[in-house]
Amino acid sequence: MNKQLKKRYAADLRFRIYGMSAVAMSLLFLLLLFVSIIGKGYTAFQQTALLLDVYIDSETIDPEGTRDRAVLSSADFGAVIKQAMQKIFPEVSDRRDKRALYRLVSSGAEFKLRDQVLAHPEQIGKTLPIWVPADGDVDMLMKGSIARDASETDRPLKDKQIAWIDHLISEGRLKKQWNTTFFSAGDSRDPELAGIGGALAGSLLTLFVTLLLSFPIGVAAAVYLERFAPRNRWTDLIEVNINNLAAVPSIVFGLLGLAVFINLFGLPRSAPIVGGLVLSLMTLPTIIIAGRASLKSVPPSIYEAALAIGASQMQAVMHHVLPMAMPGIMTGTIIGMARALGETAPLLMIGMVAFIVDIPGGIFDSSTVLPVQIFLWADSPERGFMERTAAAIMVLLLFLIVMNATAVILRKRFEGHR
Amino acid sequence: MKKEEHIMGKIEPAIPFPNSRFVHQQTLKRGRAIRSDQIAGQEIQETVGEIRLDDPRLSCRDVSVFYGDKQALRGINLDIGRHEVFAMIGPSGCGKSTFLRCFNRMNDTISNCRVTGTIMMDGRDINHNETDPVSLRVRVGMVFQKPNPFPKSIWENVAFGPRIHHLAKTKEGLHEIVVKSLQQAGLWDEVKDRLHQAGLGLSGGQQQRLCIARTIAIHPEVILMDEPCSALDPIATGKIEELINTLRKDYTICIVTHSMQQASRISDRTAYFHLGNLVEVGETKKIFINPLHPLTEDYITGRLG
Amino acid sequence: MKIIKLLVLVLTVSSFAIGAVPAQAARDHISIVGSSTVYPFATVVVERFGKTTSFKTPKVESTGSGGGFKLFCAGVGVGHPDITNASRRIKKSEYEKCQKNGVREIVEVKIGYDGIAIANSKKAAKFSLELRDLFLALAKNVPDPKGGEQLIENPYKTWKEVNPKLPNQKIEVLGPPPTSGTRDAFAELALEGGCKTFKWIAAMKKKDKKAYKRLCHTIREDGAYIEAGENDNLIVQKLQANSNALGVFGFSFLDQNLDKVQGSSIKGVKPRFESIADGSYPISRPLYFYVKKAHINVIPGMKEYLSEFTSEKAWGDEGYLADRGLIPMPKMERRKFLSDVKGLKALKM
Amino acid sequence: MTGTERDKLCPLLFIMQITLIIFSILLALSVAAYFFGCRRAVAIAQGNIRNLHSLPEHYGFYAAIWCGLPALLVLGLWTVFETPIMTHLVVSELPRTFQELEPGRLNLVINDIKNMANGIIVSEETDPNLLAAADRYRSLQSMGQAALAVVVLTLALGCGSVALYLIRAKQRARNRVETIVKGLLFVCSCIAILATIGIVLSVVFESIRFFKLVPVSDFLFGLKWSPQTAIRVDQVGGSGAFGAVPLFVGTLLISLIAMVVSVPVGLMSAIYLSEYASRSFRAVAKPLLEILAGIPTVVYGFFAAIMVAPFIRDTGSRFGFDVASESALAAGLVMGIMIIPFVSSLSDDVINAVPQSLRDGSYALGATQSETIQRVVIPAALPGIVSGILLAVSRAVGETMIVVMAAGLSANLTLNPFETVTTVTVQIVTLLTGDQEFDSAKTLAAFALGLLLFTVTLILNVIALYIVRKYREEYE
Repeated sequence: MNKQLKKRYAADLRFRIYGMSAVAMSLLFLLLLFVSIIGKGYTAFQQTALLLDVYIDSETIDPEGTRDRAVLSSADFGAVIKQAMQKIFPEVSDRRDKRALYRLVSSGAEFKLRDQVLAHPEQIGKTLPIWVPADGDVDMLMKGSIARDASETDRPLKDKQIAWIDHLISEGRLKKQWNTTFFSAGDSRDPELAGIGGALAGSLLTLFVTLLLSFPIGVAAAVYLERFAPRNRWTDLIEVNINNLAAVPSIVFGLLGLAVFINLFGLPRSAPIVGGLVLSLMTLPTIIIAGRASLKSVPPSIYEAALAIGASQMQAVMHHVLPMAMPGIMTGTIIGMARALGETAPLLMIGMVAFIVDIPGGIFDSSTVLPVQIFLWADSPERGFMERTAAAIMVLLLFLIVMNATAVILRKRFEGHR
Repeated sequence: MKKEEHIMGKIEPAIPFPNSRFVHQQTLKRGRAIRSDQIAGQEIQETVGEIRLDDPRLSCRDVSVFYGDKQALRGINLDIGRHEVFAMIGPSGCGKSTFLRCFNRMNDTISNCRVTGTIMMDGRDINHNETDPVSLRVRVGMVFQKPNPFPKSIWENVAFGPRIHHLAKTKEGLHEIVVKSLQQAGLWDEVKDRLHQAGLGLSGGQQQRLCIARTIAIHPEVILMDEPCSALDPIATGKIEELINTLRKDYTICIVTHSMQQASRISDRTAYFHLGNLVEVGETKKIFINPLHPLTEDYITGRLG
Repeated sequence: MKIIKLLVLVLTVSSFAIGAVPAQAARDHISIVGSSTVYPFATVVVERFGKTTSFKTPKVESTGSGGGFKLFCAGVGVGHPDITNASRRIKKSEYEKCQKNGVREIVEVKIGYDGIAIANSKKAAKFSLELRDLFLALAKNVPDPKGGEQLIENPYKTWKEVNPKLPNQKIEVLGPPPTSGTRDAFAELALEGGCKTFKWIAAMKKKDKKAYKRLCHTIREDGAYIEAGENDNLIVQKLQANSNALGVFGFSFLDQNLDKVQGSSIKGVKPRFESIADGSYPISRPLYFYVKKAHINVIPGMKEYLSEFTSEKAWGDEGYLADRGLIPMPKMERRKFLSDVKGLKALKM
Repeated sequence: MTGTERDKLCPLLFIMQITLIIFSILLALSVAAYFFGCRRAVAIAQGNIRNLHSLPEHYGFYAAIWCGLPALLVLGLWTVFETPIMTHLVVSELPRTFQELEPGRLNLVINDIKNMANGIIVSEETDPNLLAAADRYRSLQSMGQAALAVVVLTLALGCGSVALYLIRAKQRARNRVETIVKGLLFVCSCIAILATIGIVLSVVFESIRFFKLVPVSDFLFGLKWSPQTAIRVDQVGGSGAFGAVPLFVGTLLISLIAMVVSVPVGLMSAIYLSEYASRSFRAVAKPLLEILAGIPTVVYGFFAAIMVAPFIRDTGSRFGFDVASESALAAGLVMGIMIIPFVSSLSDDVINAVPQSLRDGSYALGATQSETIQRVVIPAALPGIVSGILLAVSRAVGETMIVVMAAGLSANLTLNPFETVTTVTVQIVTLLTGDQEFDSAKTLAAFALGLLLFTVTLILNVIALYIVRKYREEYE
């Protein structure tokens, strides 16, 4: 008997260990995911900048001295930058070498200089020390993503270029800075100029449309179904529909968006309005289901008490039941919004995968969203995009965690009140 | 999340009861295991009636139960004899169910519940850390207020206990136990044709008898019944009472009941609990005809409760 | 008071919403579709164009040359793209389709050359291929290896079976799908080139051109040739992970990823900037884009975009496109296309 | 932007603002109607609200609705039909040469006119006709706006004052307001049905067109998937085989791997968290697990493609397996991780729903905790768990981004997890993002696949919901 009992207890312990290791495993996966993404992405928050003493030659950029903005904005600032580079390395004379040298500066440098000059035209004719972005490969070398000891053919930077970089470092002209471009700029073909600003704006516009549509409609539908709907076939149909809609694969919603909103209604491709419409249809079931659960959990006594003092059904619901259910509904809405924020697949269907540089200003402008930008960058070959992808993921996750944490806190407080 | 507290309860084989050793030693140190009159500074009435028995099956000394900071039972002393039907009565919340659950350590499953004092079964402390709750529960079975058959077939319900305790070597042996238990529980004739149908398909009374059959299938020595008839109609109640009558020759039965009539019909001895105190114990007839304590009298005559 | 607050909220929210709606949906930016090979060049120009002018930055979708022409030729109007990039010249059938749909005047702009590289992971052995090897390894039907003039379904499983000089390695080639111009050019230059080396097949060309084309251009479908999507970047990444596979993609992608993959030499010529520019590398093709003339004065910025693309600082010998791996045309050719663009000379076929 | 350009832009901004102003005035009028309604109701009641049928605020709402709703309707209709009407008017005044243009060209001309009206002059030499048209367009627009303002505001004022005037003490204002609100609520709840209808219609029509080109039987039972019909006449494409079986098998293989990972881990996690873990551990671990569910699938895709797939490949080759770089294993594994919280939270719910009395009954029979869980709790919760798993399967089948990024495109008919397979969702994405035209079998196939996907997940959901409902009935 005793032996048997021991065996049973051993089995009990084993089972418990299985459970524990299952939880541990899930948490380990989570940790692994976070560690690997943060490990890959944290470097993107810094960016290598190059200090150039630029002589803003009025001969080159404004030969007629008109100081006209139109002339200035189309002037060849690239040449000015090249002159500045040449000044640091006067010994480089071969054409090929020169090109290799100029490659160390990002193509964005001339635009930065241009903007600076446009803002302060009085600087023309002076020498201006200015930090410009270095090329993506230089950035990668500075961050150690390009191995110096690899053979010359195996790395994008040649030995000569590395020697120049070392010279620049020794002069204190190369330095890693906080990467503001990453947050402010739109997409770019150059990793050092690419940012998530455009995608972020696109995401916010899309979410705005989603929220504007799905929250009021979702709450109204939940209230109707939970409190006013007669028990009949039509109501049953609506209920079954909502439950099914909640589990329909997101990509099918994308097909809906393509066929209905773009081809039938003629809304523009790649626009946040279409994305928002599609996502709000996706979020609606979540909000309705959460809303109904939350309305159901309001004690019936409150509703009855309101009716008993002469309130109409509508008044009882609107004045007493709905306010009490609001935290629960908000929780559901936030979770739905978080899902919408992370959604990619349906947006691929409606043309939100395109190269879009401008930051969208309205819901009809072409734009991408954060997850789609991640998808696009994940497929880009330049090494700089790898870390930027991971960094964009970090930003996205930060948003999601904040949203989910808000939902959890709201739920906790809600539960605490009852 | 009130359920959580139940689930969260642990059976810890290594340290079956964290407080029991401490309490045990304390009781020993004090040298008298019979009664402490003052616990937590509250005035305690003395229990009226005959507490002690010769050769008791269960013997409780100074048993107190706490739920968190709340004390549910205050220093109960009581003996329960062999082959007797022992009834516990009292108003709601007086602690009788809690007391009952002490005998098979079901209180272990409630996380903030704490039991002090000693309960000896056949001379061994059931709260001692060498006593294993699992093997204790084999000896002390329990039937609950609401019938709770498992969502399995009738046969599986009865076979559950014998199977986990390896009481039968073969399937035939197991079947024999099932049949015998069902017969003993007086259910056999009603269910013999549908042994493999769901236990939940039976009527309430049948379900409760199924639970009793399930309990006696593992041959306990004591059966605890926690208001077994409260969810049943009078006919089903009558059947259960009949069953208790036939079981008394093999088992010690402790029954908690709200019905004084039931207690008077089936029990040998009765205990009256009031607000966590054991007020009076005695032979059932005596208690019901001639209660000694005024509280008992009030309750029995219906002035209280 | 609650109601007032609510109304104020509704008011602000809806005014925000309405404010974001333009009064009418006129298109004010250029829409570009087309080849994934030209995509990296077009996006660079687009980005520059957006930064240096006051026009909105054009939108570029990478759809493959074939898909691009299909969208482009669907009609004129703001709903259709203005420009399509192509990694091959427009075909007669496509041109006719354009005509039929009212896209009558098309301006053809050749922007430079691109080699088609056949590359594999640096970790693997370097390949040195003949066009015939490529044909035998990748065509759907090949001449019977036992000799004779009949065709059989491609029996080759390893490169060694194709040519004893090649490594004993499973034939596994990642390449673009049929909508892509890279695939078209690859079939035309590499497979047909190899195909022609069989004299009797070359003779077939005169007799039955259709059968000849079907034979020489059809790629096997038994899993040896894996369609890896339109995205050439993806192929590079996949090659890096799978050292057994070869990949077919534009030279610019090879150029960008020399640390990861190596190009196989074809007919003994390595895929290099110089060898493609001088024409000694056999599989190289011109890149184009096509412009709808009808859109030029309608969609803002079209002319400026064209002049940006055709400026020396973009497509010149030292232009920024060359930095990205585009092989510039000779100066004379550039001048010719520049004048075509200036005069908006419509294509005639 | 030069000064003149800005001046030209002004009308546009002005027009936008007008709509906004009208809207704001409308709202303000409604608010005013509300207050007047309240006040008038109180006045009619001579200060004693008890004389009224409804509360004063109901009369207020009633007036506000009458004031706002019809006018809003007109405003809405106008915004929808404004552009087509304006365009038609402008076009009808254009010279004949323009009107005779084919639709596409005309469309371009209109775009030009609109751009000009917006102040964007594209060509150097503009057709005076077009300039005139642009002016006309602009003037029409401002006229339209002015007319709109007058109509809308008159309507609002008129309806509002009539409603106010008609306020009577015995008027059943509350009932009317509530009927309208209830109607609105009902309309909102029907949107779910509209969405479903939209989905079905949007895939069914295209699928029917597809099945005209490719027989249903070929699609459902064909063993070869190679959707490369030539997109031009003279292009030599592949054979264009549309047998979806390899896709089903690939989808099932990946889903199976995902379930093999997620069901045991998710279920055991749920059991541990609900039966064993302490309250504080549960409070920490559960939200952490839910984070796994909240991570966007594109992130999992990145994780799978960049980290897991190479890792599996390297490990495989170390043990002498030939693992494809896009093995089904990598995608399935990561998908499994994604689904863990899904399984665990659904199981957690059903395990918690098992009545405590069953556990007590089992403990009272001397069962250990694991025996109680394995033999009583899990069997009792099984229907719920099964339906949860079904929902998880439907999720795995419909999951897109992970497979798009980590699984391959080659439709191999294989059950070997180390090989590359492709799934239904991957094909939908590749078919539709490559070439967006709407008539080739290739793009239509995507819709047929979408229909299939919708049907399969629908069936899974219906079964799951049915099981849940039956199971609930059993306990209630």
